[in-house]
Amino acid sequence: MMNAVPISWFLTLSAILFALGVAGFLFRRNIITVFMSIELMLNAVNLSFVTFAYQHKEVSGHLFTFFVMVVAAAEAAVGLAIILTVFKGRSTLNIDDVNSMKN
Amino acid sequence: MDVILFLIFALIAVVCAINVVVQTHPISSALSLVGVMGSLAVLYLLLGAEFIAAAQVIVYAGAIMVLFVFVIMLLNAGAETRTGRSYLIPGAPLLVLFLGLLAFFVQRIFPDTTMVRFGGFTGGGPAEIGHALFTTYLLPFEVTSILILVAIIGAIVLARKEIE
Amino acid sequence: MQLWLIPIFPLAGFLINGILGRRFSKSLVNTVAISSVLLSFLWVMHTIHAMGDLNTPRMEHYFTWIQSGTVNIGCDFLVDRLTIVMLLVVTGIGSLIHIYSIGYMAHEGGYYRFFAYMNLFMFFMLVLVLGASFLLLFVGWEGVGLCSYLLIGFYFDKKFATDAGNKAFIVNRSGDFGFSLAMFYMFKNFGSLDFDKVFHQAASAPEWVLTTIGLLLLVGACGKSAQIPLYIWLPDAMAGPTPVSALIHAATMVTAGVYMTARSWVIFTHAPGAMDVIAIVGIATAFMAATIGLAQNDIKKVFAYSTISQLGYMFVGIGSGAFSTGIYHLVTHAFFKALLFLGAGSVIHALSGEQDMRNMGGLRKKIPITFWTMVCAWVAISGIPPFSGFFSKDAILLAAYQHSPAIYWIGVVTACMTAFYVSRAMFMTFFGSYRGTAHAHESPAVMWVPLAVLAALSLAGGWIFPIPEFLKAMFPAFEEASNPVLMYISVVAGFAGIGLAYLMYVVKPGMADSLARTFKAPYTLVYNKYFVDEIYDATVVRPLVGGSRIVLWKGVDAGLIDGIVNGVGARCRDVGSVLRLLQSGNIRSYATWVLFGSVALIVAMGLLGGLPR
Amino acid sequence: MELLDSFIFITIVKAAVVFAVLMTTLAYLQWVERKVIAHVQVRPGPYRVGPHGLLQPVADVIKLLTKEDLLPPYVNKPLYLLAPFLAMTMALISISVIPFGPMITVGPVKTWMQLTDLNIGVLFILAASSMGVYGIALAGWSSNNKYALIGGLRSSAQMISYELPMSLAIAAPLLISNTLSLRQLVESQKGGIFNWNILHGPFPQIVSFIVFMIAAFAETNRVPFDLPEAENELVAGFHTEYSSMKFASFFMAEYSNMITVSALATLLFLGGWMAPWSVEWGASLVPTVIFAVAGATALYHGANAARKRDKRTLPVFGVVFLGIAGIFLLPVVQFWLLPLFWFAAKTGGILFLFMWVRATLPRFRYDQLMGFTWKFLFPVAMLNLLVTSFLVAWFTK
Repeated sequence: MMNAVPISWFLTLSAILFALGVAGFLFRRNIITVFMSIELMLNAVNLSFVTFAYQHKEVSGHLFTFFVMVVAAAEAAVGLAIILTVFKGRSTLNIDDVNSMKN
Repeated sequence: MDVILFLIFALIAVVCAINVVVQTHPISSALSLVGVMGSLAVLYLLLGAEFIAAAQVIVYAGAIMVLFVFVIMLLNAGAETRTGRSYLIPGAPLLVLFLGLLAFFVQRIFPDTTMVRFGGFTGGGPAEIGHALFTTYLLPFEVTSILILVAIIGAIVLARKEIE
Repeated sequence: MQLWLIPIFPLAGFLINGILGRRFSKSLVNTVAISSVLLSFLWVMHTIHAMGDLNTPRMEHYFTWIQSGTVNIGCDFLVDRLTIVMLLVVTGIGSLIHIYSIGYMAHEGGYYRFFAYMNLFMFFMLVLVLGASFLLLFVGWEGVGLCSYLLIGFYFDKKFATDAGNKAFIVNRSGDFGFSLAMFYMFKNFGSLDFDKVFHQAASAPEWVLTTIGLLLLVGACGKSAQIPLYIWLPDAMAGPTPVSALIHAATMVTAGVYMTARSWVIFTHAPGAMDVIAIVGIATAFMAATIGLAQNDIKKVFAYSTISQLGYMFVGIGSGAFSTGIYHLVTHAFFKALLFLGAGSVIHALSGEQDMRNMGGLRKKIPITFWTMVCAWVAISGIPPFSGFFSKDAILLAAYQHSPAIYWIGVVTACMTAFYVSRAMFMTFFGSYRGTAHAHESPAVMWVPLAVLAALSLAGGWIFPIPEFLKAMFPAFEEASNPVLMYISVVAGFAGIGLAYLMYVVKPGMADSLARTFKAPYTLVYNKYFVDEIYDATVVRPLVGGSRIVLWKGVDAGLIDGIVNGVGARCRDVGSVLRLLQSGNIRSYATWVLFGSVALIVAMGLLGGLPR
Repeated sequence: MELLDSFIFITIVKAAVVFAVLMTTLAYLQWVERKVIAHVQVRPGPYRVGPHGLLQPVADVIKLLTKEDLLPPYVNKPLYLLAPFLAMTMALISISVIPFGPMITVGPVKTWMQLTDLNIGVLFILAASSMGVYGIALAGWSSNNKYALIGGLRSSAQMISYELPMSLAIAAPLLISNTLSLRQLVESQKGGIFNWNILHGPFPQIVSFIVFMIAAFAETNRVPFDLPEAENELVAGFHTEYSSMKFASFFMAEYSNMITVSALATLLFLGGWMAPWSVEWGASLVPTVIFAVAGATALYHGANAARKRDKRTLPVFGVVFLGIAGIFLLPVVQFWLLPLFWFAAKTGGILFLFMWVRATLPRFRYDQLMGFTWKFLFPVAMLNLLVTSFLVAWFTK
């Protein structure tokens, strides 16, 4: 039967994407890339929400995805503003150089 | 047919996601991320989430990632430099362990009884989402709007020019 | 019937003036304020009209305010005959005083602030009167206290005004403490604070419970209505603008205690002991305040002590079991005392702020309208028939006689003193020759028209508003034996007071001073208000402040609490200095720890059976 | 499998037809624009290549194809190559959900005059247009040129900002029609001009239409919002470094976007392919009359032409127009030609508006541009949406 996808495939894909997001968070040094890795993790979680929505035939999972998107938008706005401020103050985007509260 | 579609777009998503991590230049990472989001949108369609798929493209790829690209251009961020210690030693084994555990439990908890077929779930249209949003989830929705307002104000306060 | 509209108009006025008033012109501010009060007066009228025969009380439920377990407190308004009397007094006199304030406040700063506070006061007073439970009454009760505080301290750049505001607020807290305890106790015994439920159960409750509740309620009433021992704030409250004194500290707010005790008549009729205490407190206050009033020189202080004394009368009426007479006196007193204060305000206004009667005199010719209107109040308060004060005071004294002749006789002496000190104030102000320096001028029409209306009410209010008849159905029947002898005695006492004052201040102006020299000790005692403020200062305030400083501050706060806090802080710092090593400030190291934590969590959940193996 | 085959086949045929028509339109739109602007400025415009410059587009295409394709040094090569492709793709992709007419029967098959109908067609167009930002932004950034970068930045900021009022303006007619499918949207506006969303409903969407048009001008980077390519400040903006077919791609993307928003405006506000009045009142005769009048005018001017060349060309045009007028009378083709005519007429009218505005208005200053959308357009669109939603809720209670 090649005409249907097992639900665990979707969840495994979600897990892989999440792990890749974690990897990006751990191994990259550019603040913006690190931030994008967080977005990748959020996307991975969204995928599992939508998958569960399919499994339970229930629209709530889509709503959670929707809220995650909204939160991600808010987070992006504030986060990028913080990055701009950090860059203004320290002229660097390297996350290892930003390890103290004061300059 | 569905399996082929899933495999194609899952592959694109994974490749793009790897690219996000591997690329040293943030703008390449950003575009790869847009690729992940696009292929996820297709997968959402496969899962019957029409509205979420459109929102994924409009909000995530079309607005949030544009903001990222915008900031990267504005700061003219270049390729990253190698500084500090590498976290490959503790990170990579942990990560593999993490992924392995997740995959193991996913296979355990979700035996392949539920099969995803295109058109198997049609409750993800704008009407259904809107109905749920303004009845069951009205309070979270309102709270979210407050959150957005707070974020806007926060972003403006953070990013505005210093006033002497 | 939309009872909620009654208080909502002043609230709207308060919000409009409070938020936008700073940008409004003066005429716009007072248009908003006065129209809001007038609208609520008109709505009261409409309500009365719509209720038809007033025998069935009307309850309106708006929303559930507090719900917790079995506790269910709603926002309910209640209108019955007693409420109607209070509503008419509050909105009617309130409207007149608002109009008067246009003229009086014309040259003062903070014009919009004044009217906003006044409107807020009207709102809370109406809530107090309309509330159908003790808790809602208490909301209004505290609200009017707040407004009173704000308005006493209206001239906040003057130290004495803010001190007076604080004093009023703090003294009232003592009374409110009693009221709160009464409510707690009520709730414990009856499980509710709604009037109908409480009174329904009160009829069958043991007497000692009711006595306790009654006495605690009395403490609250003493605070709000300035009775012994909590009366000391009211004279100082005269620091506020005079319309405030007239509205809040004579006509309406201070009578809230009387209203509350009358409202709780079910409790008191079943607690005769508490009734006796009310009567004794009332008559003692009436007598003591009257004696103090004899020797005051500040025109507003005289009327302040007079107010305390008259409130004492009302409590005598209530304590004697004749609740309607207390309300009757409340109404007539509202007429003539508001008039006296507004008249005094007019005098003060005419003399550009002079309040000391020794610097007045002979103003009869200069400000004739004020004079003649105040004459109306004078005859009314002195109990001269057939003016309003006579009816209500006579009713109270009659009731008191039936309760205890001793109270009656003290009441008569007090009535005589009342007539004396008001006459003294009138003679010192309007007769003789002018002793001041300021140029006197008659007040504008916007001030004297309310005076004239109040004058008419003072003269005729006694028989056009037969309150005891009106309230007969509300309260338990009270046998009012008419006793012409007693009536004559009290009338004679009134005339005697006036005559004595005429003798001392018009015929022989030096006589008062010589008498004061002759009876130096009692005069000094009375002149200094029995040194009550000083006694309180020595017995209550100083020990409290000293105790707080030594025990609570140095001992408990600095020693115990700070010790614990600092100790905890120091230990935390010790632990922190170790844990600090983890906090490298490197995000990626944190992320690794988080990852480690999540792996550990998944493993733990797998091992502990949270997940299928 | 027969059905599937025929479905795929029909789709491919339709896509091919649409693509061919679209490409031709894109090419000739440029000619029309030059002509319109020329006539506004009282000059003849393209005149040399072919009669009335009709072959000018062909010449342009040949020129662009044969030009040297420069790759400037120090550009980010993959992105530099990706950008025009992205812009073009995103511009063309939204055409696929636009319906041009009702269901038609060609021989044995019945099909819609539309490539595909999505339940979320409107959202799809919004998504495609929001992805179009990348093309311009990346072009600006990857060119390694400060003018291009500023153009790209301006463009992305402008497009994100104007997307908000645009979405709000779109939402209002959607509320009235109560669907996101473009086809159902048009069908809900059946029955004459007073059922079109611009005039229909509890709250006629005139304000919404105006807001949409203004935002559309900004979304397509057209005058007066063509800051990203303001030639007197930024040389040529984001496509300064592009030449040959890559340059042409941006050009085509811009015109394709224009067609998309014009078509969208037609669908949302102007009743799509619906005639403004009913057939009994002669709606089916309108195109015949128009083309007949045009043919007669051409014949008349051909007979009295001032120039020799016009004596030959104008009568030919006249005959062609009269022929078209005749075709519109044939009942065999009328049923699908008439809707197409109305759709094309409305879209063309809006496209003419684009050109007219370009010939008339000066350019905004950048801060004015941003201030205008955030401080004026957005609140107006919001207010309009609120009023509309209240009225819709009120009347459908």
